[in-house]
Amino acid sequence: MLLSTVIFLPLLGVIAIALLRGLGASAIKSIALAIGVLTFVISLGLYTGFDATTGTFQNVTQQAWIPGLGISYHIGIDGISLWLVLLTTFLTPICILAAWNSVEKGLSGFMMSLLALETGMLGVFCALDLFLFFVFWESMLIPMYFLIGIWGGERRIYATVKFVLYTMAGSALMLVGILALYFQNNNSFDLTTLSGPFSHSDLLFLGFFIAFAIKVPLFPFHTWLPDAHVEAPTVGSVILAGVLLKMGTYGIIRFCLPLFPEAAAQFTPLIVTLAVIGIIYGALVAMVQPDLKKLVAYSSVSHLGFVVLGLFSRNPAGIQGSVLQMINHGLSTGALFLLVGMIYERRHSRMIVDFGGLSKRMPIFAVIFMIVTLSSIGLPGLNGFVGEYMILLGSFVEGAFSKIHVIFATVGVILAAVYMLWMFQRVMFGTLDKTNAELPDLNAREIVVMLPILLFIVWIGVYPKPFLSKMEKSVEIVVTQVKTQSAIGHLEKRVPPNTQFALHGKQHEQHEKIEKEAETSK
Amino acid sequence: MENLPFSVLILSSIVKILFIAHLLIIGVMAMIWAERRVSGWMQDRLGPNRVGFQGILQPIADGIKFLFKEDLIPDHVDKPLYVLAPAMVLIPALVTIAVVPFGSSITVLGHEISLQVADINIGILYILAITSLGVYGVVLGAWASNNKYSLLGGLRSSAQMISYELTLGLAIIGVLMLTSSLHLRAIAEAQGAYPWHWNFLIHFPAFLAFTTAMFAETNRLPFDLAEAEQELVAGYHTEYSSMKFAMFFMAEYMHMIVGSAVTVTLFLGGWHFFGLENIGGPVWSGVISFGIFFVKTAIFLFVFIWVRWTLPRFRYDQLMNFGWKFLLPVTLTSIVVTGTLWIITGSRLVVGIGNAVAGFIVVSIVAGLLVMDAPKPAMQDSDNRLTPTALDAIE
Amino acid sequence: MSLELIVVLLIAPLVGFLINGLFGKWLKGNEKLSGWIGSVAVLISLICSIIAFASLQGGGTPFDETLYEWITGESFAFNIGFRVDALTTVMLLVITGVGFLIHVYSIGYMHGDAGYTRYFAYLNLFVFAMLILVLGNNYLMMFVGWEGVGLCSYLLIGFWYDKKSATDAGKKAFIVNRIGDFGFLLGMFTLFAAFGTLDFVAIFDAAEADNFQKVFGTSTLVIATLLLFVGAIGKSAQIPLYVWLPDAMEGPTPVSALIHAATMVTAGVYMIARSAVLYNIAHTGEVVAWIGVLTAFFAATIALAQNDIKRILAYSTVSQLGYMFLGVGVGAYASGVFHLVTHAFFKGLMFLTAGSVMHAMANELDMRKMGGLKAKMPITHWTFLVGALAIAGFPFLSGFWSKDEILHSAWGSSPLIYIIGLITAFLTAFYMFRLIFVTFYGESRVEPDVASHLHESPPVMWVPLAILAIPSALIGLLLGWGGHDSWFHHFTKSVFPEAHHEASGNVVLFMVISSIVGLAGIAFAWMRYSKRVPSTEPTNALYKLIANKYYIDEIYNALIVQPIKNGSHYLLWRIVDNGVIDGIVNGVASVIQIIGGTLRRLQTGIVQAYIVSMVLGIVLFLAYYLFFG
Amino acid sequence: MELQYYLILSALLFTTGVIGVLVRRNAIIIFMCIELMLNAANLAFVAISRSLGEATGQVFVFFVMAVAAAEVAIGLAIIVSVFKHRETINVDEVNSLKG
Amino acid sequence: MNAEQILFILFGAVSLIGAVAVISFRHPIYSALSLVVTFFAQAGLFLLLGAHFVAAVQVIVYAGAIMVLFLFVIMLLNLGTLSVKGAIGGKLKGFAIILGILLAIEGIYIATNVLNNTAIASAQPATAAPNTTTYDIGELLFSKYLLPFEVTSLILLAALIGVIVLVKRSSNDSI
Repeated sequence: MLLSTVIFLPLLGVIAIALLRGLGASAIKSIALAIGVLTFVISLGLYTGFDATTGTFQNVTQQAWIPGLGISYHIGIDGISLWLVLLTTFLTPICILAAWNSVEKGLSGFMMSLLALETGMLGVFCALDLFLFFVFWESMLIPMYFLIGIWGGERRIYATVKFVLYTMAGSALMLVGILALYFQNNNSFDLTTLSGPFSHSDLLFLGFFIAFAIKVPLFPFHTWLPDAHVEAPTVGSVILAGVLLKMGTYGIIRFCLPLFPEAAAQFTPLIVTLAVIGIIYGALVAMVQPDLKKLVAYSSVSHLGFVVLGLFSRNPAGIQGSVLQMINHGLSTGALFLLVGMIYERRHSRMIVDFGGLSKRMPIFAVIFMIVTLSSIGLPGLNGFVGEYMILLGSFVEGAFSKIHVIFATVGVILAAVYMLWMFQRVMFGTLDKTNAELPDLNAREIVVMLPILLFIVWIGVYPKPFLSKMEKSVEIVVTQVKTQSAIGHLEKRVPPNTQFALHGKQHEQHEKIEKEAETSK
Repeated sequence: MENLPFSVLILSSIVKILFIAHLLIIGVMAMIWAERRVSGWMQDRLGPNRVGFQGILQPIADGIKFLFKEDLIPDHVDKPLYVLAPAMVLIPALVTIAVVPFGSSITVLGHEISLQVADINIGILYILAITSLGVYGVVLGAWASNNKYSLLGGLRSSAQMISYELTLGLAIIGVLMLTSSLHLRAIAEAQGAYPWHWNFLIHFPAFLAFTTAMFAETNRLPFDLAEAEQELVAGYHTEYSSMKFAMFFMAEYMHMIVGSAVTVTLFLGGWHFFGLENIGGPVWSGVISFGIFFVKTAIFLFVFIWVRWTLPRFRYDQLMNFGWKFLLPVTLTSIVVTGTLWIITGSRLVVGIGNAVAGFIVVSIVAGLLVMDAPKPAMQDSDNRLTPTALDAIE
Repeated sequence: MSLELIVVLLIAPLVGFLINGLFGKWLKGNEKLSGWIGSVAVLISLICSIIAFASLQGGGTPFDETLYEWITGESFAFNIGFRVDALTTVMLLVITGVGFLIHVYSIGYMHGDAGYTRYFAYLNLFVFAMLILVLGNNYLMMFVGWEGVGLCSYLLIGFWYDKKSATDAGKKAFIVNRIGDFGFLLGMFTLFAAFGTLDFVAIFDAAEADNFQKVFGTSTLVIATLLLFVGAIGKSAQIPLYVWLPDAMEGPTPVSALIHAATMVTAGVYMIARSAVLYNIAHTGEVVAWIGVLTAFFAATIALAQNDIKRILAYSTVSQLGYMFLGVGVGAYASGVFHLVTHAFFKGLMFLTAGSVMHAMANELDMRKMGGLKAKMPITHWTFLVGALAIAGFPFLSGFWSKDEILHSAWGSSPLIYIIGLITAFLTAFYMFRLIFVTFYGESRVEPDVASHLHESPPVMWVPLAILAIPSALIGLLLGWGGHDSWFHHFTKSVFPEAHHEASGNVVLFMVISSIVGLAGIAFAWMRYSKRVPSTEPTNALYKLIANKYYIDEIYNALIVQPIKNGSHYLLWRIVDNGVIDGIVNGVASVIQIIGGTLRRLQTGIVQAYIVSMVLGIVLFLAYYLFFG
Repeated sequence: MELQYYLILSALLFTTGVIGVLVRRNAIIIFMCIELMLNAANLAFVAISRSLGEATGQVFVFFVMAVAAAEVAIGLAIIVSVFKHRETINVDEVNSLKG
Repeated sequence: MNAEQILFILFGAVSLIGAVAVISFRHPIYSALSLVVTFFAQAGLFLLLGAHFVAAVQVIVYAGAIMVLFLFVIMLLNLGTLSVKGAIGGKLKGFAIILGILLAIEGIYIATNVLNNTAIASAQPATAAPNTTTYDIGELLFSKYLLPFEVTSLILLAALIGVIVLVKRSSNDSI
């Protein structure tokens, strides 16, 4: 019930705004903000009520929806979706506050889109029914379409269409996959009852994976992202980078890995190679971008490459790191977009060459920008490091793929410093241009927008345990699902044992036990 | 009643049809006379009083004149429709009466014969269906005349009739709910002998709405915009003369009579009056009940004439406003209130009071809203339109 | 020693940072206060360090405790934990001691700068990060500090951010360091893969017991140590990643003294000394030693032809760091660390005196425009002379002891290394005294308007100089008397394993040789520069090559930086991204458009045509099902 | 009366409607023909309802009528609009959707 | 041949003739009137089938409302003055008629041959079934088909709003 409240409260806000939009701009904004904050506060109840000792779904609600087709309203969260839900509810009020003065036309529509988007995103993270998942997945496209298409920049139509078409292409494949699963699962869309092995699992895996890879976006499906980001309004970018991209990685961890472990194992080399290419490629291309938003967009490609890498390491450290990195990326890239938006509002330009020496004029901005930049680079003590470190460690130590991949991925860490610092230098340092000499520093509202994000950036960096401990058991379940299946696969394929190096005590036993079971079951 | 032998059935039906049809024709003539006389009385003048006693034969004289006048068909008209139109007006008016029970029943030669031509179980729907056809004659006649005034009159008339038909239909829903029948005889019988049981008290707002809509359906003052002399010469029948015109004319009066009869049946207790209809045994009770019915109808017809000389003609927008903004809400409210209260209390008294109160409230609200909605200035040219859309379309 | 002590030690600079950083706005009007807050914070750390040091005296057991769990999971646990042993306390004393003096010095040096509080905030943050680096009881903690000091270095080099060269230098420092960190990270991963932990003690114990996963077969530890060394190369500015350090002189001079001479750059040495066990087992010390000695020589040659005081000192630092690596590489860990300590003092001293000169000369750094400063700035001159003598290996001054120990150990490892080291020692003495003679002696070449302001620095600056001069001169004698049997060796004995190569030969003989070489260098410099003006330098090709630092920066730029930049821009972005991928996407779109364009001719716009086809369809379907289905 | 006669009648009426839709050009008449088709369907509904002895078919007739009413209202409004803009309701001439 | 059959033939013939007239008359007014005739004949057929309520509603809705609307529009647009030449035709005329005939054949085939094998045909004693009353329809409408009923009301509402919007707009940008 709590979960449903969280999911649908924003929708209530949409209705409220629709009904009360005659009250004027400030009323609309206040309602939206109130709803956003309220949703976040309620969603904190999910955190406090979350039982970290088990990794199963909690706060589950299941109600028949279209029983004739085996569709139910089935929602719940585990340690993985918990964080994404919280990230969503956390970022939305921030976005509302950030958009306080920047929307000139159609304010009520903007706020309604934003809130509707929140419902869609929350639904995606909570849905335990494939059909419901798909409904939310698609429904969230619509408000995003509006956000970019109406309140976007000059080439917004091109960007929107590209964004929607890319996503739709992916979702079409996913829909096929969902239907195939439906028929293999006794005509039920219920995720919790799904259990493999499925026939044609490799095709199904690809169907799901491509949909998610487009959303992530994984190289070479990423070209919609820079366009969408550049044309989207600030808030749109924040949501896009902060939450929407996570839906791809979330989909991988929720569907691709546990449902098709064998196929996942089979495709791991390819996918990981793409991820690593994405990491380096994104970083290199980000380096030479003249546009701040594009730069951040390409940096997202790079960062999300890390996440995918961690996911396909298929071990607890890597996956936990990936989940944490999803949150981190949401925070730091979201913050970057907010900051870019803030100077855009002042200067109406996002071109790096138009800036320089801003730190003299805007010291508070500079400090915040610095911290966020460093978080994005992955400086220890800030959040980015913890996630990246765990991903790389997990992939390296007992990853399911060669160490060469990890070595190249680590090069991405160097490149991150290159492009971020270069950008920072060009924007913040140097001589102050005349045109920028009068830019005001951040006002109280903007500082309030940024402070919570900074808090979490530091918190996760210094003391990530609360975050890790809640997701630990759920990640373990995913890993077990992956391992169980692929262990059997390994057994059949007689893979030489040295590919499974570095299994530590307990896990090693577990592994053996699984193999034994597999043998006896034969 | 049901088990009449076939021959008796046929025979009695023929008799009834002849009786009622003639009664109707005679009634029309009587009405024509009465109207002119009453008009005269109301306007403090004499009216026709030369032909026969007090001019009572005046309608016959008029009829003869119409019959013998040349049957003129203008060149520019669409001939088939031009000829057909008067009939299409007259026939619906004529056949409506078939389902109206004009008395209880009469026992002749041991056979109990109900005083009703056709006793069908969806009588009220029949009436609505036939009533809705009346507009065809008007519209087609207007169009066939190929005359601007006629066409405008026809359009006005059709718009008006469609609008008020809605009210007409909705107003009786309450009655139907309480009676649980579409059967006219059942409705009449359900009301019982005493006026305080009659539907017009229980459904007072609906009754008023129904009556008003009935006025509109007959195209009579104050709803005679389709033939408003000052604006449209004579409206849809401008091009008609002689017997064809007479048919239009008769149809209007028949509408009045039938409408009154239906009103009496639905709302005014039909042939009931303090149990008078039951005295006098099987034969006479039938006659008396018919008499009661006849008198009630006549009184109601007098109201028609009375209203005609009391109220001025509506402006077109007023007409539409009145229909859509007053009558419709009132009837809809009446339905809701009736249904709700009937289900909850099952008491006719409560339903009656509730209806009255609700009707009053609705009227007040709507009136308030209309007053607030900036009263229109005195009639201007732009107000003299069919409907805003219609005229735009024609331009 | 208790956890509380360590926490206070660690937190004090952080508190200083927070006060200066967050409330800097309100401290602006009162810059002295801000400076003293920073200094006191470090002083507290210094006091704590001394307490910690004292408690280790007389065979106290090393302190090793966990503060809290940081990144933990089922199969891994990384904690915030501290280890304080002899090596740590030595580092602590150097960091907090030199750090404190430099803080005090900065109060005067930075006087009137717009970013005064920011400066102290950064400096305190640096001390905090450096303390984490040396206090950590595992590699991850070390890495945290490692990155932290890198950040502070970046911030402080680019402290005057409106100067493009400064921010460029800061960026370069950070990125080059990152390349090193890349190695460090991978080294850490390898270690974790092998040992399942990153705790020093656990790793060393397991390594000694040969009880670990052979991730890369028998060469596991070799790979791990070499990767770690890559980190050290980056941080400690060795070949080929030394290029950032000379540029780093763009920062304020005290920063150069603290970070780029005394502490941060020695982190690599500390790391190898800390991992001595691993290097011993893996036998990778030789690589370290060779890189070290080559760097030492290479940097020294560059220093010969520079005219910028701070750059000379920078290359000298690189060179001396090479010595330290040479030391730890040949297994003389204690000697390497000892050189680290002495170098911290005398090089810190020299940088500060250079700062003093700059202060007086209105930020002039080119020594060709100086000369004869001795008269105007006696204290500066004398203290600098002490430092220069120390580095030149003048007998019984501190550099003499530490350098000699290293060279002595090198002989045991490889005579070739020894010889190169010896040549480097000669070069060191030569370029240092070239600096002294050109700057402080001879006739003044100072420009007149600067000359009128020429003055000795205020006490807040020269007092630290004087204080620093004392240990620079004497610390070698105090701690290093007795060569390999000195107090320092005994104190750090518990930390380091036995070296492979026993130093052989007569210690005294080596000392004599070193002294002679050092004195020869001084003499040679005196001959060449006591009279001559440096503008009449030779202009042959070799000199040009050296003066231009072997064109290394240019080569890097041409071979690495530009290709990456242009490749990213033109190949990756313009061609691959916009051309190929978007081309495919748009191509698919246009194909569909063409198909649609063809098909749309079917759309006649006439409703009935559509309906006819619809009805035709119905008829055919029905026919099929009724008659053929 | 046998069911099939009603159905045949219904089929014939429907076909008449179809032909009308196909051959007439006046949008209003096309509309009328659609009404005709709907009515043919209604006839089939009622006939089958009668034959099965239950009222469901008539309920559907009710729905069909409601939809037809809605459709006519909208359709005629569109026709009026079209006429105002293009001075014709000849479907051959209203071909803005031509590809 | 009993009365019912006679009436069936009568009403059927009228409705068919009316239908053909709809598509044959060149002038829309006559088409509309023919359609009204067809509707009446159908109402008669409904009565024959014992569906009194539907018959009445058929007249009220189709004849009384829908066709009046048609007439209204025809007059409003005053299509009489428009050319009625070529009102029937186009290139597809012949083809369309052939198609129609094929469709009719198929329909008749279904009615005569196919339905014999279905449940409808097996429930043959058609005339034996009692007349369905208004009550029955109401009962079904408000229980089993409540949701469709409500949806229908929504459709009507939507149509209402749609018409208002259409008309409102065109009255604003009057040409």
